[in-house]
Amino acid sequence: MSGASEADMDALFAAPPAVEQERMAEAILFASAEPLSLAEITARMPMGSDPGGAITRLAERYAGRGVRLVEVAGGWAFRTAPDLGFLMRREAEVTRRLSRAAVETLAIIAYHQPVTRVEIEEIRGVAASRGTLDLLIELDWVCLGPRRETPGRPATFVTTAAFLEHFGLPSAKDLPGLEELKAAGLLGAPTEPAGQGAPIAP
Amino acid sequence: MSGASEADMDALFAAPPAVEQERMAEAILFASAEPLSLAEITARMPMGSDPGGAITRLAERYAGRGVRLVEVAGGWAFRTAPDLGFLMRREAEVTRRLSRAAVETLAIIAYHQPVTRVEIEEIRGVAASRGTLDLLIELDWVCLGPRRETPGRPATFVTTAAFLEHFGLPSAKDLPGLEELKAAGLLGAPTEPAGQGAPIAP
Amino acid sequence: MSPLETTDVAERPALDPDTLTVDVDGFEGPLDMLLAMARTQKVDLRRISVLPLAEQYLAFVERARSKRIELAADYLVMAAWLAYLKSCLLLPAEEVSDEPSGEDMAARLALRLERLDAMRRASAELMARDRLGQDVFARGAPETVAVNRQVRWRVGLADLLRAYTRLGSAAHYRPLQIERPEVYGVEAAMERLRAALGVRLDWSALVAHLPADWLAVAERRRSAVASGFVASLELAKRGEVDLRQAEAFAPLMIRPRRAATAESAA
Repeated sequence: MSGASEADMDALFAAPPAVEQERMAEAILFASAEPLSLAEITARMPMGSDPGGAITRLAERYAGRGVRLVEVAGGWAFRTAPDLGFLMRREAEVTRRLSRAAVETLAIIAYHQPVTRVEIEEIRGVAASRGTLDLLIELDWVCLGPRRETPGRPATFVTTAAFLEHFGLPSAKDLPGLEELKAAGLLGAPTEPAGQGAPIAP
Repeated sequence: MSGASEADMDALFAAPPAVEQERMAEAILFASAEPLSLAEITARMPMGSDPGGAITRLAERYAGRGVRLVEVAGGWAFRTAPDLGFLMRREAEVTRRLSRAAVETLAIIAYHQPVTRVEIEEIRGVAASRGTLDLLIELDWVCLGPRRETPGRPATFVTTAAFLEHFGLPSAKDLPGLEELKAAGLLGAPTEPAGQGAPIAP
Repeated sequence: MSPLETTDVAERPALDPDTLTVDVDGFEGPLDMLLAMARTQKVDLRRISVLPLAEQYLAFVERARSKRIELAADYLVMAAWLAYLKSCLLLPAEEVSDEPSGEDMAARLALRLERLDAMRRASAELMARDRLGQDVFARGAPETVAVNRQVRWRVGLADLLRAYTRLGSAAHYRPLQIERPEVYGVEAAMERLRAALGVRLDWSALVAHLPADWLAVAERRRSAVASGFVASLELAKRGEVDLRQAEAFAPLMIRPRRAATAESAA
């Protein structure tokens, strides 16, 4: 009697077969416009499921299709294949053209984060224009990070999840060429002892 | 001569292979916010394509999957398989923006805490709506502080630990100074100096 | 090409090394211009020769001056620094010096140019990525039926600060408090007089024993003098001090009573 009831319980909580899990992950991910983390997918699937395995199989299934499963901003999302972008572009919202200053500032924040305004100016060799950081914050690509624990405790800037999502990056560690730049010593701590290097900005 | 030129034209406008057409229809339907009629899909695909065939093959490919291609009132659309609808129901996070009144009230409490309701109204120049403070309390960003030891002993409001966590602040003392942010070009045009305009509170 | 393309490196302002005609407006500051000049050396930035670079820049500034073209201050600051660097590179290095050597400064400048160049290339690479809403697209019709609706409020520190500065007077606001005038207490004055007179025997002016920081400000002075006066009367009543005033409005003099006893005993 008690054995049968245990078997019933097992059946009740048994994870669905792998094929079914794949369908479930597919439905959950297809339904969302934003990337979903593995934890979020796990929370929505029946207990005992293996969402990691389901995602791997799904990504393989969609490889080369018009829609692909990609890892982005700390999660997974279905996205149209890049080579077909021209078909959808007519529906794309026209985005503001970013100034060179804005693009460079964004790159510096992305590669050096967390980075202070003074450090950004030091790298670019010009004073940060009013509005450049404001625009990047407005676009939700950049936000305030933790204060730097140095005299004056200056505010730092970091990139956001929306930045990763927009540029199709799984995480900030996946920025192109990050390792090479690090190896070349171009991303480390500020290289100039104060007052000894070339002038930074007026 | 004219035959060769015609062949060239044919090659130029040759429809992509069937597999490619299927990928295109897949991407177009995936990215569309509305169901698309056959005519609309045709208009988006390269000349000479056979969207009808592509859709038939797509519908077959998705049969039995977690997502299906279905014909609805307005045309064709991807839809989650009906048996997996229960998975969608938990997908439950919406992002909302706080009202201007709420953000301002929160800012005042953050910078002036502990602060009474009357003081908040004085700074904002309008009577606080009941819902605004209630919402901030419900969000657990604001709570009641010590009573002010003045006649009537009015209640004060202070920010909570959850507030610090949401805004990524180690403590309330870490709120950026206004001068500092102005210097960083973060706050746009300078505001008018205080105490020169019309009286605020009635 | 997406509609949001950024200025490509190739589109950057032209710089003719022979004529030194430079469109200053096209450059984002002196470092940017130095980088463009460094490129004309056609070598890896790692192997750049800083001395000819400094000379090229100084020649440009000289030329601009002769043509009466006004250069922004930061271009001139850079020129001054490069002139200094040049002198350090040309003069024999001092044996012992706390100053960084010309070679050190040149190496740091080269590193800065390399770093700026690296960030230029990184930003171009970033912008060339397949971007959401331009090259790749998300599901157009999300099917999320929210039942257990969890609201995530989209508000950040920047929103908070913007809101705060919108409130023009907020930064200067102080809660209304009825300010009590500052009062120097009679008790405090008595303590102070007792302590001061404990080491004296002769007559002295009462005000001389009152705290200087209270006498400095008008309102505080009034309170200190009044309390000092009341305290002196109280001490006189208790038989601890003698008071004396030569005439109306003359300074009130005070001495300890034991001085009087000593005097009469003598």
